[in-house]
Amino acid sequence: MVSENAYVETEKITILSRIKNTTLPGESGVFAALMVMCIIMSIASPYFLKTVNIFNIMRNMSTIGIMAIGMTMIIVTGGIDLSVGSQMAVAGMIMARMLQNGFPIVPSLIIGFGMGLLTGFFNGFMISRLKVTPFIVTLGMLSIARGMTVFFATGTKGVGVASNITVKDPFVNFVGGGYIGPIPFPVIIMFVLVFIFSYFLKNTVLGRQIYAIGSNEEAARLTGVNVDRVKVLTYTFMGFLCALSGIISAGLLSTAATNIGTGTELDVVAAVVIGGASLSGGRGSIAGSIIGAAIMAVLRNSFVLLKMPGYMQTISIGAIIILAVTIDTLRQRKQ
Amino acid sequence: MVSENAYVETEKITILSRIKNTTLPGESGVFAALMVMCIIMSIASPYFLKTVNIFNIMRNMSTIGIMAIGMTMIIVTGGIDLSVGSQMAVAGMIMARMLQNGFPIVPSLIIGFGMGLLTGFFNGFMISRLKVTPFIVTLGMLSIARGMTVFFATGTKGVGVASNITVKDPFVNFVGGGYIGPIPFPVIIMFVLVFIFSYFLKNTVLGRQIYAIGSNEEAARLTGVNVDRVKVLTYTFMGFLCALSGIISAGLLSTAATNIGTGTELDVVAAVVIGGASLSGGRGSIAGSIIGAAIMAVLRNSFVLLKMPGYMQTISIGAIIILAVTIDTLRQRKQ
Amino acid sequence: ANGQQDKPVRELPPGPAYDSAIQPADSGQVSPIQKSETPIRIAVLGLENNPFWIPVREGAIAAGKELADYNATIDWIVPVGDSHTADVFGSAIDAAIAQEYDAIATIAGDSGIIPYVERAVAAGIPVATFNVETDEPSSRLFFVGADLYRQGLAAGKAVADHYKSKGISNPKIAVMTGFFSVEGHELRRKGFEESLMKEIPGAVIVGRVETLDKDDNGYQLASDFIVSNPDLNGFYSAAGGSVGCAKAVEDNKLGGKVDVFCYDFMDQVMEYVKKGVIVGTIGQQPFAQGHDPAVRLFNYLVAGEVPEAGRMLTQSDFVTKENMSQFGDW
Amino acid sequence: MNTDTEVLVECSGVFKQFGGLQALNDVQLDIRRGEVHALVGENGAGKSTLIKILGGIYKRDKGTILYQGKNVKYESPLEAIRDGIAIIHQELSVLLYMNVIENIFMGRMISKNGILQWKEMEELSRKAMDLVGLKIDPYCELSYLSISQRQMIEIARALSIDAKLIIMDEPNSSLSEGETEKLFNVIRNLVKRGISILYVSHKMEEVLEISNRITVFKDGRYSGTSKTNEVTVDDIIQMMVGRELERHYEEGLFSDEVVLEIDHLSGGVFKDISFKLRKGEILGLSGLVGAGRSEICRAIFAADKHDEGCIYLHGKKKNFKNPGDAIRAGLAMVPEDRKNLSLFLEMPIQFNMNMANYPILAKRGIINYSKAKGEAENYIEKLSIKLRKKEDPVKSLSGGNQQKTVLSRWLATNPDVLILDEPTHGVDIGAKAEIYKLMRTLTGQGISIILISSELPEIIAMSDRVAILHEGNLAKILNREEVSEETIMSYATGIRGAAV
Ligand SMILES: Nc1ncnc2c1ncn2[C@@H]1O[C@H](COP(=O)(O)OP(=O)(O)OP(=O)(O)O)[C@@H](O)[C@H]1O
Ligand SMILES: Nc1ncnc2c1ncn2[C@@H]1O[C@H](COP(=O)(O)OP(=O)(O)OP(=O)(O)O)[C@@H](O)[C@H]1O
Ligand SMILES: [Mg+2]
Ligand SMILES: [Mg+2]
Repeated sequence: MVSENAYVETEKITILSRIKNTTLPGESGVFAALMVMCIIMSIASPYFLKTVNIFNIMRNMSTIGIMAIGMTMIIVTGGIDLSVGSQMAVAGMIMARMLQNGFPIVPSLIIGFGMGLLTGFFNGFMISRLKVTPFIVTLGMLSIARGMTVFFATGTKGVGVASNITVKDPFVNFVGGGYIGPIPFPVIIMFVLVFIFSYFLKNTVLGRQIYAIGSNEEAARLTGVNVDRVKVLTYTFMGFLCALSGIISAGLLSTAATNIGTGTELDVVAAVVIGGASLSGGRGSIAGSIIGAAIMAVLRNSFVLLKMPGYMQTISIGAIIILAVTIDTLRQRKQ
Repeated sequence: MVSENAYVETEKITILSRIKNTTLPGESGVFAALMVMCIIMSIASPYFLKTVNIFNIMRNMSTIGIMAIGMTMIIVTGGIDLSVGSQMAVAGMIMARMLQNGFPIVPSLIIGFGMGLLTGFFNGFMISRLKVTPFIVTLGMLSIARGMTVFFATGTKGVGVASNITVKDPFVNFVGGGYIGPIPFPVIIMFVLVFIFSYFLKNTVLGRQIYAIGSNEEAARLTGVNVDRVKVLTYTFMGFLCALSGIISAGLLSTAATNIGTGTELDVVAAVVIGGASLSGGRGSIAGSIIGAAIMAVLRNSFVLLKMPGYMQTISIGAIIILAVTIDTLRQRKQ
Repeated sequence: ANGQQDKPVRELPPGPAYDSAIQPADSGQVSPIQKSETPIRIAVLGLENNPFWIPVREGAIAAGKELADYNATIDWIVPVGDSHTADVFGSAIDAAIAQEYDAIATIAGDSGIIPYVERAVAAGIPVATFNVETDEPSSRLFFVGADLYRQGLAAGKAVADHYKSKGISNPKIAVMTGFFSVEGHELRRKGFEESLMKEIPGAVIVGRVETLDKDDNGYQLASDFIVSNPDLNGFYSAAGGSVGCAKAVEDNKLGGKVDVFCYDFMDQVMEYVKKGVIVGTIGQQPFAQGHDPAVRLFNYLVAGEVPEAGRMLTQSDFVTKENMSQFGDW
Repeated sequence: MNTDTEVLVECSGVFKQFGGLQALNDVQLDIRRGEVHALVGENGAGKSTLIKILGGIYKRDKGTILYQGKNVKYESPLEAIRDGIAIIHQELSVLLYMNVIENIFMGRMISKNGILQWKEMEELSRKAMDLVGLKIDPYCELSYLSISQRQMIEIARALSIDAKLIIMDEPNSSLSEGETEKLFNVIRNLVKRGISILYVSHKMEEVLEISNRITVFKDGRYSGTSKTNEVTVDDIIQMMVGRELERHYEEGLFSDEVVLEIDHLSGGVFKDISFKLRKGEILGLSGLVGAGRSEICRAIFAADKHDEGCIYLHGKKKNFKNPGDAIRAGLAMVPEDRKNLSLFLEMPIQFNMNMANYPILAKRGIINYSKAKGEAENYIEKLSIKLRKKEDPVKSLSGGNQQKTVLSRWLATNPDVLILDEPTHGVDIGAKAEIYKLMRTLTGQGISIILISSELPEIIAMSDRVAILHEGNLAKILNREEVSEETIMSYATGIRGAAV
């Protein structure tokens, strides 16, 4: 028998660890990192805490944040999507081209989202049915969708040359660049999606199945999870979010640019991993990923506010990403 | 008690698996893909099979091929290195800066390689000792080393802006741009390294430990493999190969450019994965990775030879990467 | 609702006609008119990712020194990210608005920056663009820089003249661009191809490839073109990678036979101009691009002086071995 | 040599804490030279923890460990191996994509001038495998071997180390009787050469057969050491659980109603298998290693595809496309490889328990967590699963408790047919009794069970009928009255009834 005393002690410890657990297990570390950065910045620059600046930061992270929602799910299943930037570009571009060619807004939007769903579905299909490794499928799609973006942008101004397409549709411009009160509309979209899908991941069967697949794919299958179907769904959903981001970006900038989203895949994956997800699957949360995206957005903003020389920005963005995750890793190991 | 009969049957199964193992398990499929591409190309263009063209292709793939050697080892351990392009750049740049500042070739080379070893060691240290996930560490290093490249390139022309540095050292120029007979020197370097390290991976203690770590890190630790040390070594060696590639590139172009190697990480990882390595570790071979690099080099070559329109180039590079790996995956599943 | 300012909005005269263009005589030498009573802060948002920007930054810093005596400070700010895309520069403009700069000069690499420019102007902050801006109009006050499409036209004309003078009526040219997905690169390429075909209808373009702005790719692709087109006459390089291209021509001992045409005055480029491998490179007065926007913005703020035209174009000098000494000591 | 008194290892006052859980609380253990020392205790008693401390895998919080008279504190497994301590771990820890030689020699591969000596290692591997009676191509990748073969390789590895102390943590959990007997012969030979063995097992008969002395742990504490020849099974159980266990198996009461019918099923290694499972019946599946028992069950559950034959459930022909279909139709399967096929190691215990049942616990896709929690708590109590809190990752549980977690996952789905592949694998004697009792309760409720087990006593005690497989063929189905160890073995080895 364990002595009474020991019981009491155990109880104390578990309550402590329970508190830790309920308040964002993986996320609290990076959240602290974000807070530290914000505090430092608000001391270093009088402009940092201005409402405009805060909302600017949020708007600047909104497309990355929206895509990070889907990327979190994909990474939790143990996959990866390197094609998000290109998917975003091609969806925005095809919508813009439709509008430019005189189609009304609704069919243009349908085709734009349809393109995202299609590229996402293609990724999911190749990965789940043909069992091609996600890295390769989506790396290929990174190229394919970019090529398609250029294709759709070609010929609008002279033969054989791609050019950005101006987007002047009031609805699209509002979605990307509008405000509700002082809050930029894309920020509202992002937060709504974050809440819905955080709830979804925690409280629905499908959400739990996503974690099961990432934790042990074979065990999930033997537990009755239709692994292929769930994977197709997550990649297709990712495509949808990319299309949304592409449309937001086209609305905000009033332009569908051929090079929008280049390199974004690393930003989105970084946000998710900084937020505590494991690339081998089974671990990650949308809240964490949004914090990760926020860290990078604050960093970018502060470089401009602090007028840092170019190479120092590049060095410090790398150093701070490593630092944030290192502190978090050490903290988790201690527990 | 197990009957004699059962023994015989087991022996049969295992001999089958042995045959699969020794005849290039992952490589034969992608090798076939490469051959098919070469055959198509030699029919489509009379220039493809010309000796100059073949050696051009090989020279073009040499830096990617050299880095793929180290990347294969890293991926086999279950890791990844996203910083190879930046490591390559910073090593080449610091060497060029030393030469420009009047240092003799030997110390300049030492500093160049030293820089590669240092960045690689930093990656390995953070990953193995502090257990930070390789994706984040090397993503951070991608930024840090690029920033350092710009830093070392800064100030040679007065005010604080980076400029490419001209490299006019005969030794470096020979390493990057020289020939032995009709064969470009970097191609010779690549093949020598490929042979040495293929042998190394198959026939040395350290080589097998690399596979053991990727196969089951915990089991490897329990059998007495010094996992941390092996990991530090592979990442440090990767840094060395990056430095070599950086020096080759500076020699070939007679210039250390600040943007050299940008985006190269995806090319190198793609070569290794096309070559049959698994990103979850334990599987991969240098021969396969070189074939993967060759596939991409032939593809790029064919764009010029076949006069493909711009967006088709981008689309087809993606499509062919997916196709090559899909065929290989289906072939392996059939077996 | 956004961009509220604590300071009162300044009364400013209207700008010049948007599309009017001139090549000003005082390009690179424009000077401040009068001292400001209140301190003035001007943000110049530039890049430092390749050597092209060296003289641009020199220009901005020179402007800062000149204006220091006139109660103004110039901040040269490099936004995060290696590219002149809208998301990078847009957020930098937003940050500059938040920091209450009196005026902003920015690169306007693609039309996505326009809404940010509008926001700044709405907040009473005049904006000048430099280096690049796209066709799409905005409320910016003026632009200093080259017109990329015209630069392309100029290149086509120069290349055509070159081959005409050599007596080649059907030159075979390989076209290298930086990215198919960068509009500025495409504009140059478009201008080049249009004017080349107009000037020499027999010209043949043997292929169009992208270098991703990297010299190693330039080298590789040039080598491939040389192999597969034994009768190649020249390369047109619209963006980065020109040095690699020239090196490949040199290594194949084709200098003088295969001619390279490209842009800007980087050291390595000028070396190949000297050697005759690069037959000509087209400049765009980078110093003026860094210097003039800040000074002209200052003059506008203190004296209400409005630039003569919406597009203050820098000169697209065609620099060859023969005339290079006029443009600097290389 | 006075092997009786010379002490090789002496642990005293060892403490170890994981988070809030005191896994070891002032335990002691001494092992003499040339003895087989058994270490027993319930699941989670701390046996594996002490072993890992001995092997340099965990660091102790407090306490001394004298090894050959020196106080040792290993920092890594390698140091322990170099000191002559070889461990066969409870959880299989093989290098799946590497060959037999590498699995045996990893960590101490033989090389000359840095070049591996494959020939030499091949020979030594063959010798090591000979010791355990394995005959496998040394260049065969381990992923091609069955679990039991993999376990034999692990034993061979430990034997090939020139060890003074070999620690076996449930070394025969995936082995058949014949192989276990072979292992015991190996152990006897080792002991003769003065090597000490620390043997952990939940099988009391074995412990009594092979050991010289027995140490018992209970709840992380030391509860005593005795000479084997001075104690009975009941004494040990008394020390382990602190109460007498009722150990009688009830006769099943099953109806004639056929629930599941397998008709001429072929695929993988098994050929032309037909049998019927009746309502409330326990059908034992017996056979030697690799006879194809697991494969048949995987085929029924649609985890693998089969080539020919049909499956009827409640008289209706079923064509399950995937395990999900099978589950919805009322099947459940506890697979044999807990770590790879069952557990979501990093996920909470409750998640592991609820996973199969989420579709039922949910309304329009949204999970009713209070119901899920209630269900989990119910089974934690029913199967007396020892845990700290159910939000902990399941990997923090001891092996036996992990097995109970998996069991409760499937019981929660209320299946008609429950397939149990080695269900008491690594489960302690008390829990085993509970599982047996539970199985009987389930059959009482009309659930039918297919039980695969390599433990003959278990098969004999629990099965209403026993189907015996020989090399993929169904050799015989015995009724309860006909069942005995001898008859089963004679069919399983093909001595009898080979003509099919
Ligand atoms: N890495 C760990 N983290 C947290 N708790 C652990 C860890 N390893 C073991 N434990 C806990 O320590 C206790 C002792 O576990 P141990 O594995 O030593 O038991 P055991 O006696 O080997 O049981 P079994 O017979 O089931 O294998 C258990 O309650 C277990 O949950
Ligand atoms: N992945 C595999 N590749 C090749 N052969 C395999 C594989 N898995 C199992 N086998 C072989 O198939 C045969 C049947 O295995 P199965 O697991 O069904 O046997 P079993 O009767 O359950 O025995 P046990 O589980 O005790 O090993 C074995 O001979 C095994 O070696
Ligand atoms: Mg144990
Ligand atoms: Mg089995």
